[in-house]
Amino acid sequence: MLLLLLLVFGGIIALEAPGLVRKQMWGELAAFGFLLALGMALSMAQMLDIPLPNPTKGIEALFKPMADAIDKVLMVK
Amino acid sequence: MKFWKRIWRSAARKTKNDPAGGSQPLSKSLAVNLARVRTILGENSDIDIREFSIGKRQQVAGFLVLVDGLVDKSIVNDNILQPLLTSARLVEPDGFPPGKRVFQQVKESILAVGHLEEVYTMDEVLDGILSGDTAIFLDGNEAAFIAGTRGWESRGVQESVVEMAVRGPREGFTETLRTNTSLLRRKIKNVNLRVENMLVGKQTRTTVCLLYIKGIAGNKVVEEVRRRLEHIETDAVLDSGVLVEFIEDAPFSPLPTVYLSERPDTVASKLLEGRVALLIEGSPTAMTVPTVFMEFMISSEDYYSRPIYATITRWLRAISLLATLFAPALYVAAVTFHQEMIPVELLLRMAGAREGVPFPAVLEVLIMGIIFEILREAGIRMPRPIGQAVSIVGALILGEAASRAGMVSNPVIIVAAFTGITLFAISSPELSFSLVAFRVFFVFLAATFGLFGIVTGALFTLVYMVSLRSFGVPYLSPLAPIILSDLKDTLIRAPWWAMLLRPHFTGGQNPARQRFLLRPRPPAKK
Amino acid sequence: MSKIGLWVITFVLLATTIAGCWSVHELDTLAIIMGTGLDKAEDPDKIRLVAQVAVPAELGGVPGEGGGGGAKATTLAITTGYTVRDAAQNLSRYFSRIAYWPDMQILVIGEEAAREGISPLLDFWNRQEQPFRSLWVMVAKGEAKDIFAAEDYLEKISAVGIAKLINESGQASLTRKSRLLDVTRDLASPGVSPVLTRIEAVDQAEGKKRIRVAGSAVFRGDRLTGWLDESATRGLLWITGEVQSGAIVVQCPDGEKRDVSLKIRRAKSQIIPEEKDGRIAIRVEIDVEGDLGDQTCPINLTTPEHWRSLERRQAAIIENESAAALRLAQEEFQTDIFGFGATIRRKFPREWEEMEQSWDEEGFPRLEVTINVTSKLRRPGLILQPNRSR
Amino acid sequence: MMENEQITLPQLTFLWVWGIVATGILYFPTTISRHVVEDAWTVAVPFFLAFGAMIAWLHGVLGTKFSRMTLIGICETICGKIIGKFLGLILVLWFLFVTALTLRLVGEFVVLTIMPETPLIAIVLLFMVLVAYSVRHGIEVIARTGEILSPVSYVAIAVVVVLVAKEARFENLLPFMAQGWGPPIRAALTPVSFAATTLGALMFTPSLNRPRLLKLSLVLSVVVVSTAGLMIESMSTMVFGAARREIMFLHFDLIRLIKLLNIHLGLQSIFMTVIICGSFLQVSLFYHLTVVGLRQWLGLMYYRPLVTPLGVVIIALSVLLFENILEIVDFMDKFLPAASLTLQVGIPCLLLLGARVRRL
Repeated sequence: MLLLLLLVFGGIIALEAPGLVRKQMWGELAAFGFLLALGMALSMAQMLDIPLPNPTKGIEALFKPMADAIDKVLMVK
Repeated sequence: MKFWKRIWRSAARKTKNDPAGGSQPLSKSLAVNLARVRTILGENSDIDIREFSIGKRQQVAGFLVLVDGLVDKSIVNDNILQPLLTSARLVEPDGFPPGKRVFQQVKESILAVGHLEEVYTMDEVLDGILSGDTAIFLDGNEAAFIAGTRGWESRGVQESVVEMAVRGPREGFTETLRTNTSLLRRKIKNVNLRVENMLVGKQTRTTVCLLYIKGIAGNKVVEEVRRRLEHIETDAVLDSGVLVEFIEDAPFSPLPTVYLSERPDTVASKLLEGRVALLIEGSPTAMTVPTVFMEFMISSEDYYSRPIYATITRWLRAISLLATLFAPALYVAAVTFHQEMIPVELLLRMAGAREGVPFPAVLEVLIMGIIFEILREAGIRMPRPIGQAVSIVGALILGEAASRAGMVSNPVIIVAAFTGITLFAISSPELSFSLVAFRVFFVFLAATFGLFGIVTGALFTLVYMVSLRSFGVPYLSPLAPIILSDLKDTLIRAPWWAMLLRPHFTGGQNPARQRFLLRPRPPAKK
Repeated sequence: MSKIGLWVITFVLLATTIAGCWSVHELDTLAIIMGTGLDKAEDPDKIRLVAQVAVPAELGGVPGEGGGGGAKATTLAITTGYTVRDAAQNLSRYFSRIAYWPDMQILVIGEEAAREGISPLLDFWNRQEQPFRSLWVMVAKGEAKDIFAAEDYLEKISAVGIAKLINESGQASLTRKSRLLDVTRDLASPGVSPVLTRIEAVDQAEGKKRIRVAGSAVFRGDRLTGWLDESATRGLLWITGEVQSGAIVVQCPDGEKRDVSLKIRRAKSQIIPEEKDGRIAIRVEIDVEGDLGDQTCPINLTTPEHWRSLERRQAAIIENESAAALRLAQEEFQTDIFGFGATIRRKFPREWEEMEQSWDEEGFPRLEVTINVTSKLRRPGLILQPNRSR
Repeated sequence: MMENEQITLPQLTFLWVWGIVATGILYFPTTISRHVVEDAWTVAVPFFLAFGAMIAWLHGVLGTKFSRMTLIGICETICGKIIGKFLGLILVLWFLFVTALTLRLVGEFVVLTIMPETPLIAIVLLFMVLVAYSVRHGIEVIARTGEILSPVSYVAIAVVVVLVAKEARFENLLPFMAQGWGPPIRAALTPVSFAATTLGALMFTPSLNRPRLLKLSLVLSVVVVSTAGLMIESMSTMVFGAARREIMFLHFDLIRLIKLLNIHLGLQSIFMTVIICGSFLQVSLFYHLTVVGLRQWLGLMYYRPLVTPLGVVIIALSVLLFENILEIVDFMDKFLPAASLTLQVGIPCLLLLGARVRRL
């Protein structure tokens, strides 16, 4: 499975990177690399069952006061 | 990429054949010209070089060159050789001093052919004679005549075998370019119908005719077609199928992006819609561009039969299209994933039929599909009497016996036969055969992801089709982007008097097709 | 542009490699279940599940071979489990094939199991992703197992026969047609109690067991409390306006003991909650249209007096039937099978809130219900009077 | 520099209809049932319509005011480099989140209803390859695909509603407003928070062929959605009555009821097809917004190279975001409105205010 994942990432790099290098789009290449690394890290972590911080929990914590306020205003239990 | 290009270039340099100074201008001396013609044309048995001399005292030497079999012998004998050898003697002796005047004289009062032009390079001479014209050289001139003497044995105008129709004209294109252009000229008697000739193919020098109606066809498209034709540098273009591959927008596309037709009426209507037609010498198939997907779903007959009937047939074709694409895939998905799609009674029957069949449903469908395609191919390539036997034997043996032996289940045979039949209900052969690839694609997806796979596969195909363009025109127009006025000629066929506008993308710069309110009405009662 | 090839390859590769055919079930790996019965098992905590499974090889395939031949088209499997799901899972102890539920036609619940509550038995079917909601749900007199032992007259698969039977007798207003959807909806709605079809297996000629539709089963909450016979069932249907067709037999107006049957053409009802002396009462307006079906008395019924008297008799029968059903529900079962509570809730939501707590115990039994029947006869059929008439 | 693309206003409208409602058809009835049963239809018409249209109008105003630039550009113009960048980043991340959320919603639906034994990741992966393919082709292709799919899908949904009408009982809609105004408004917030994603349309205002009509187009899509919602919500209540509280995918369940000519005819497959087509457009749309926004934010020339790696991130996120479907419904019901309204209504309001103050 891990091998397959690496294969996929290898495929993506092989597909995209040469074109970027040829056209000398270094900025794009950097962004591409960064995003791909991020994606790779995330998916690897998931595959290896490494716990990751969940963005949903963050959003929930951040907006909890507001959500509660809405419920209060509209008088829903 | 670069590497391959370099290799190709060096190879191309080596094999570049120079036709012995073909592009050089002609010489003033007859002997030099004759020698050059001889070296270039060499020892061809079908090349005739006839030397002669004209004038009262036969003071002017000359020769003519022609390709036997391409020329109309009677024109050459009666209208060229006869006047040159006999009538030329009647001209005043001083009418024939060597030099320019002879040339003028011969052109003006001796050669009795309709098409006559002066050419100045050996290339033009060769192009001329190889197309069936006769080249006439006279001493002391750096020009030669090309006299129109084309005429060869050819097939008469017959009905197209590929595109049959019940209603509508019975004529189809032939292999003769001139006949073909004349067929179109006869339909569109308008000076704005432009016919441009181009020569394509380094070895074959095939004439390609570019036709369009000036004022309706977009200049950009015409320019683009011309550019793409000029771009071609290849040995041979033997048929329109070859040319298509050189000018297509999406060369790897399984879908055809150039419309092919053998029917002059179809091509004429395309021209009137503002499209550009290409005719190629030696091929009875004309190409029209830009092409949209909908054209393949439409048969020329639709325009000649009653609108409602035409609409119904178009719907039938659309249904056949969907059926031939999705039926096997849906069968696989339904049988292996979503049995609840099948009504109970049928499900029980199908379960009974599948009982004891050794292969999974996917394999069954694929095998039957392949067998069907093989049968079709065998039926086409075989001589007609055998072909029929092939299909009967194939259908009987494979269908009946296989199911009796329990190798495939009955429903699969039905599905395979159904997809096969629906494939033929689509009017365009190009499209219908390219659909087979999609069908297999969908079957694979159905076998792995069921209905979800089919839907994603269909969306994939749809996105691909939407992204295609043919000479700048979106392939799925007028459905996406929606052009309301063009919808009158898609899944419905509006009456002729209601189709007021030409297609937006091809005839957009001169949209009005006809006057408004042409609908026939009974005379008003006073 | 030529990248399309790459995309397609990715697509197909992905599809074929990652999807190791998880949800694939070839048809010949399925055991198609046509009907299910649920009973209480010997172990009081357990449920006994009876599944009628179709034997596809006996049901078609190549025509002319097999089919008939005396072999049975279905087979029964009986398992037990703590929940329906558990019992269903246990089927794989008996079958080499995967149980396939979506084409199930009927769900029969045994009497005893129904008395202990049907909600836990229905949960499984509602939770599945397949189309179950138009499944017929019914209560069997005795055990559900016995139902599947009976044979249908025509259908090879008795479950299919029962499904058709219920549809037919429901049409004739002999029972309450109850689909899973209706039952779930009634169970979820405050102020309505479900009523289900009731069937039983009876001995018929040649020593064979046959299925008979026998009135309806009345529930209180989700527990079975009693039965309604055919006429009380029709009384219920009159009030809820579900009568579709059927025959009413009335006495001939000539005073002798002869019968006239009337064909029900159309019936509708309106349940109107009203405030009456500070209390909420219900008025039921039943509107019936009928035709003259046949007559056994030799008089001319098409005279205006006789015609009107027939209409009155029709109304009286309907009133009696509805009143009987009402009495049964209010006094004997104390459960609101008519949905009066729900109509009150719609019109008087605030008052309902107070009544809701003790509706079945107090509110409904004491509810004042008036039934008004408007009865019309439209046509005498194609003859006006019998040829022996005076 | 935008890639030279042009989309027309009908196309934009179609796109946003799906952008708001594609997965919503499945999940909105569920979240709505948490608060109201009989009055569910009022959620669609007065409340969703009013709030949604107001928000769409607000976004339209902002968009037409700065029709030459994208949302990121607007942020930077109004708030200056640093704050603008910060706001831009928040918006890009928000749309990244929304993309992952919608992707997850589709995946959950497919797993729950038609492919119960297939792992979510397989479904999401296949779907994402498809979406990435279309996003690489650009907004124009997505818009055109939407144009061709939308009429078919509308007809399919309408047919379903008509076919199920036989089961409908009008009295299930009563009593009217027994719980007062609070619950329906509260229930409307989830759909409204999806309607608020019209903010994303500002990511590609420069490629509109007539940017002046942006407002109209966005409001129109909200109107279309609300009419569809009215049909679906009222029909679900009329058919299921109080039982709708218990049901996960109400609309899907409606279709399970239809028995035409006494067979099931595979109508649920048709419905599923419509949902997948619609959510394909929705995910493509949000994905495209995110990619284009990110390109803007990074100041790059082309967005195409960003598509595949971002796709990987989105797939990973969509799996990571929620543990189970209950969390999803809970989140959509409670926290999504708060977050969405703060970000997608609060920020544009601030921007408009800033523009007024700085006299831009």
